[in-house]
Amino acid sequence: MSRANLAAAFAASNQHVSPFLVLGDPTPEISFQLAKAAIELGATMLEVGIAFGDPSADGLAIQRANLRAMNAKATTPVAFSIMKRIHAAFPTIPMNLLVYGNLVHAAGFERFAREAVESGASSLLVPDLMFEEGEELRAVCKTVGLGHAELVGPLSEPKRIRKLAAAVDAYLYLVAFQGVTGARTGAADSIRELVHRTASGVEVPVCVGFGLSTREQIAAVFEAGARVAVVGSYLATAIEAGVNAGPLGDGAQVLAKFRAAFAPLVGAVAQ
Amino acid sequence: MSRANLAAAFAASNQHVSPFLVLGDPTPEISFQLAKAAIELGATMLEVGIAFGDPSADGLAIQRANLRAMNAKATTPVAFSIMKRIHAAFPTIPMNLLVYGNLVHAAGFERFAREAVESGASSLLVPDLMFEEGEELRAVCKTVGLGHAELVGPLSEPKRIRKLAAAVDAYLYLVAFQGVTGARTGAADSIRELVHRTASGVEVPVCVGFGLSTREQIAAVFEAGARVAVVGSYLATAIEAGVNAGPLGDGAQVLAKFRAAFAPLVGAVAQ
Amino acid sequence: MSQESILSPRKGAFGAYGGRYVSELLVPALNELEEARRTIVRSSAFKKEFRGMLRDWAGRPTALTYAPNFSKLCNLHVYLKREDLLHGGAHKTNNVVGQGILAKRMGKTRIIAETGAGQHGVATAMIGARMGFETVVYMGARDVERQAPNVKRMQLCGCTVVPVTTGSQTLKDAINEALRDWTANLGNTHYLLGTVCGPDPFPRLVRDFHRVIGKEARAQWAESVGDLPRAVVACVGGGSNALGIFKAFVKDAGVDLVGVEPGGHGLESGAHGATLLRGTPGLLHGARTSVLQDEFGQILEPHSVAAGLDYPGVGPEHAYLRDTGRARYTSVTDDEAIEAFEILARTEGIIPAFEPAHAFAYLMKAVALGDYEAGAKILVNCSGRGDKDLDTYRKLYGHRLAGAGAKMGPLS
Amino acid sequence: MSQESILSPRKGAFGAYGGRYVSELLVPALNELEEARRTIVRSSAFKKEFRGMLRDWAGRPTALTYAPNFSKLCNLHVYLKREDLLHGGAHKTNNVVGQGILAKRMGKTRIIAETGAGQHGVATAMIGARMGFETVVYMGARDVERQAPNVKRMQLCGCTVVPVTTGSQTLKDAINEALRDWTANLGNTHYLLGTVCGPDPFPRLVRDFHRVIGKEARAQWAESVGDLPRAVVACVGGGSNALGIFKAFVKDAGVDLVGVEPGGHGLESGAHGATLLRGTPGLLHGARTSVLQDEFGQILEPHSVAAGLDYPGVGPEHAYLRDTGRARYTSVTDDEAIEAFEILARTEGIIPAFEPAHAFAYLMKAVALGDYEAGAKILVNCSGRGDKDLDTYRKLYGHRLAGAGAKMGPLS
Ligand SMILES: Cc1ncc(COP(=O)(O)O)c(C=O)c1O
Ligand SMILES: Cc1ncc(COP(=O)(O)O)c(C=O)c1O
Repeated sequence: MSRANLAAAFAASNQHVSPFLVLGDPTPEISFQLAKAAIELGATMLEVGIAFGDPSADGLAIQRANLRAMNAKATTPVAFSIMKRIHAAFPTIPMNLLVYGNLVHAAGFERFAREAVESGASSLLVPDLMFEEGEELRAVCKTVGLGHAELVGPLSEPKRIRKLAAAVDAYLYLVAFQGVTGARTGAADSIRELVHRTASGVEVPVCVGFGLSTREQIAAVFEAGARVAVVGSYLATAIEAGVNAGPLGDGAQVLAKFRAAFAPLVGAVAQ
Repeated sequence: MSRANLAAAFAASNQHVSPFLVLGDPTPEISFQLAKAAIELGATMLEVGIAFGDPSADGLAIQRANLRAMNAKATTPVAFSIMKRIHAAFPTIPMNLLVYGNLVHAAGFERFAREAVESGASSLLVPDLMFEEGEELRAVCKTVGLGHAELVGPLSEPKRIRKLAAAVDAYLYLVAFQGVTGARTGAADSIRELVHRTASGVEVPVCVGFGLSTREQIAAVFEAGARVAVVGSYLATAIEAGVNAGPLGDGAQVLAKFRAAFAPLVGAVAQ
Repeated sequence: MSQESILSPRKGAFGAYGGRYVSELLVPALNELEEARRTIVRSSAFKKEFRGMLRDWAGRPTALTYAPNFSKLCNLHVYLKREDLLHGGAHKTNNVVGQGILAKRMGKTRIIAETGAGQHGVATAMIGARMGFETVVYMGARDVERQAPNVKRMQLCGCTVVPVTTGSQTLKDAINEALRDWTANLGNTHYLLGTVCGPDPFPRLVRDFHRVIGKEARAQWAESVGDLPRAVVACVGGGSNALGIFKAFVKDAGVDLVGVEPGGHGLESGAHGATLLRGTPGLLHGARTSVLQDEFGQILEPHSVAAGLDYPGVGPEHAYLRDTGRARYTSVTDDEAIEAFEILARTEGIIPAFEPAHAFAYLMKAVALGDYEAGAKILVNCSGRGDKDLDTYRKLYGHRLAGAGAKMGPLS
Repeated sequence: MSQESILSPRKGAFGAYGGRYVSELLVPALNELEEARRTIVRSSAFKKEFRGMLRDWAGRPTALTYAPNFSKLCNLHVYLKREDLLHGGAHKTNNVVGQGILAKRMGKTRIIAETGAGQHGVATAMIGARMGFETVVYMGARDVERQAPNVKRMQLCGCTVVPVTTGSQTLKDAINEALRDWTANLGNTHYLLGTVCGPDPFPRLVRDFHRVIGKEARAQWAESVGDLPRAVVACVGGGSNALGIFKAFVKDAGVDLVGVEPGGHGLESGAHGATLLRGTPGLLHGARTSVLQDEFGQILEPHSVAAGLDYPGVGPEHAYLRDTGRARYTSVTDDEAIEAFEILARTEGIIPAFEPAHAFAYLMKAVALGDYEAGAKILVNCSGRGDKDLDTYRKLYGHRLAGAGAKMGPLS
């Protein structure tokens, strides 16, 4: 089961730089190539999302990535097929799936979770399913052997963080800024503070995302105790630049922009 | 005093076709020429108006005549000067003056009435000064020796007609249609009926106007007992046609259209 | 010239003003109307129907609203009588309900009206629809342009809107046309005049239908404020909303009655509608009143940014109240009115019509003018809402909408 | 797929609907709001301020109007609850008064809102001005176009209107943006949600602020009509005006509660907003409710000529009332709604908003459908006035204004 990949990865290293990719952005084929490129550049984990038309917990860069994928007809089944291809090519790389609640709800929790596992997902995070309403989904994940993650934020109280940490078996996803996803510069100090406060109180691995875009930020979150640094909006913006640079073709432009953006960030991992 | 002209005219003939002319339409000079032309064609009486911007008792043809005169700067003093010129040229022709109340009111009743007399007016009719509010003006007319006329309409009751007739010393002006001035065709029978009913009940001469445009209508009102037939809108429309026919110049076009319209109507007078 | 005659009306006089200066042809109609006023309007059946329809259809009573933020700016305590909340969007509805019921009871099947801002036209069209009249509204062609939303509202109510293209193409010309129509059709037609102008009995008829404004305000004031207001303030076009709220306080000597006229581009510019401040006695639309006119008695073209105040005459009772000193009249310019319009919206969340914005503009400078002690309690008639004026505002002053449409998006 | 999970919310549930399906990041804000709802909203000080402001600023009570001519056309007796007379022009004002006072008492200095028709945006901008909040309204760029007058009204009240250019550029996208803003700014900001949707506690909070509609109507009905209405009818967009009037009659088994959804170009066309008739359970904007979505759970683009009904979700309590059978939902098409809009204007002199025009359109065919015996007495919520829709009407249906502007001048 792919869930084991996650445990293995955490056992292998304390520091993972994980790109966040919307499956099918800008096309299913190029989307696969982007995942491949990321791994070849040194990503030891992937966070992947299924495109949703109303991603209200994301910022505009990710919303546009979702839209590009939807325009490329990357429905849920198509997204799963991309995951299968990635998993076949890189069977040990953990894929953490991020999906809005209504896609899971429409498929049916159990069916969705099984398909996720079959597609190679290690874990599932539903950003708009807060803890109190997530019992059914957590039970299903357990049943089908899918890892389960929860979100916490800068305003989550310590008690609540501990409660959520106790419920997850994949990792705790810490949103680095109160706000929606979106690349930001600076503020490394306050992130460090926040990550430290969060990670030091819990046993489970802490993954940090939302707004990371520099090597310094990533180094800081690792230093403060995070074990995964997710880079999303920054890469979505790079992909967008590639898309806007000319005809899509085989995606060479997109891949080039993506590689240029991602490569320096992987270097943040202490060797 | 010019008022005597009116008595003399009524003594001389029972049937007068009187054009209604807005003084200064389309220019003071041409306006004088129009009066002259009318008299030369056989008019034995003139009804003249001083241009007013809000002639709400008149129809649109007369309103436009008022506007033309105002555009030609035919203010009250200019209007009086035109009257003086007509009076000098035709000292025996009665000029009956029709003026909206506010022009008389602004000048001051007495001053206005004196100037009217000095300009050769035989009588004064203020269409928007109903009988009950006309006491001051009637007194002033008497004082300065200006004839005084009142308006009655198709809906005026016999008792009221008699009352108003008793108060006038010039004539009773019968509006042939309930409505504002404006040339109409046909309906000779109903006019005849109305004129007969009105004229037979009073001693004073009855003048009929508002909407007369054909020789038959005029013959009918005479037959029914009217002593003056006023033709207004029909002639205003003829003047307008002349104005629209080309550059105004010395008014030849205007005069031609006017003559063509007026000449046949004068012929309605029984010889 | 300009040494106007000393004329004093016999019928329906307010001192030397009012009366019936109309053609003999309208006399039967005015007599019929006066008779109806004396019998029908005074009947308890009429009163009951009138009160019921004001409540159930038009939405009376309207609120009395304290304006805390605007008050602070004015250094006064300002209370708004909210005629802007009345069905149709202005006080005009009171009058059309009254005259509509009256016309029905007189057996008329057709109503006609003039309109300037379109508010009276809308009110007439609405009552025409509700009561099943054939309805025709005359409107100056220029007003048709600048009050387009109201034209659409009238048409939706099944009313024929006739653009009047003569004269200055504004309210006075629309009245001329309506008078012509009435003269020609008085058998089946009631002329539903929209303000306290015109020949007797209109000024009294219309005033009495608007008395409810002041009556309600007085009772509401007693209930929620206490003693009497220091002043009652209203804009004056024809003068109906002002008289409607003044009348309930005329006998209270301590209460100032203040009418605010449209100063347009300034009284000295000549481009204004300040009939009471700058007019002279004259005969207009059937009444002797204060009129903007030249030395010969030609009616002048007024100017106001508020179409409903853009009229060269005024209700004769106001001329009388001015001469007797019981009411005081002042003016504000277009610019002052527009600024007050903006400020009331921004501070109280109430967008007034341009017309009552004149009253608000006066209040903004009243203390500085020394008219009232700071903190005085003022009742002001908010005679209508500003929706009808939004197009005009955007065209003339749109650039002043600070930050309008400015993208202030989320962080991303 | 489409075998949706059986998910039952724990918090703020209406049967299997409602709940809080939001990101953890919003939890602190929702907890704070729920706490405020339980303490502040229930306090007598709050209630007093709320009642006072509804009366003095917003103009409550609104009238109950019998519509004799429209009734005849429907073969029913139809009574209108006149929320169109409320300050701002729609029922939306009740809710913003409540939430405005609440936000103030919670110490917030900034309010944000989404808007579709612009009515909620206007209401929010007005309360923002009155209460001194910094105010930002998110509005789909397409709605900014089709509801231009309301954009101007918001800006005049000092509010920043942010056009949302993502997605279908209508209401749902505006809500997404507002949620993003709130997430980022929840310390000083209150999200003033405009209908009975969204995560708990919004559906209950908004509903309770609109209860006054039904409470008043019930009392007015008892006073002027007598027994209970045969049915209470309202249009359903998010569902706030419907719940506001339904709630007072929910326990009266003999009273039908009927919600009218926007049928757009017809239910079969797919271009509609009939969420309760054609939706399936889903998670949208924080609640489990009936949603227009495809087999994968992607939200579909709805369609309605009425911007305020153009929403792919609906308040969860309506889904519950539907499932339990206590309320019944039906739909009318754009064309039927527009015809009713015209007919109400022409027969009663009341120009409704396009939204409640849907309720009127249903009544025009209700007897033929066999829903009521002829002559039954019906209460309908006239939730807003049509001024905001005049531009759209002229563009789409202007040619239908028979005789509009036709010159019918005086004789000459
Ligand atoms: C809102 C409003 N206030 C005032 C006026 C001016 O009329 P009056 O002076 O008769 O109240 C109008 C006229 O249209 C109006 O629409
Ligand atoms: C007048 C009017 N009615 C109804 C609605 C629909 O909303 P709800 O269903 O929440 O009442 C709106 C929304 O903007 C509206 O403006």
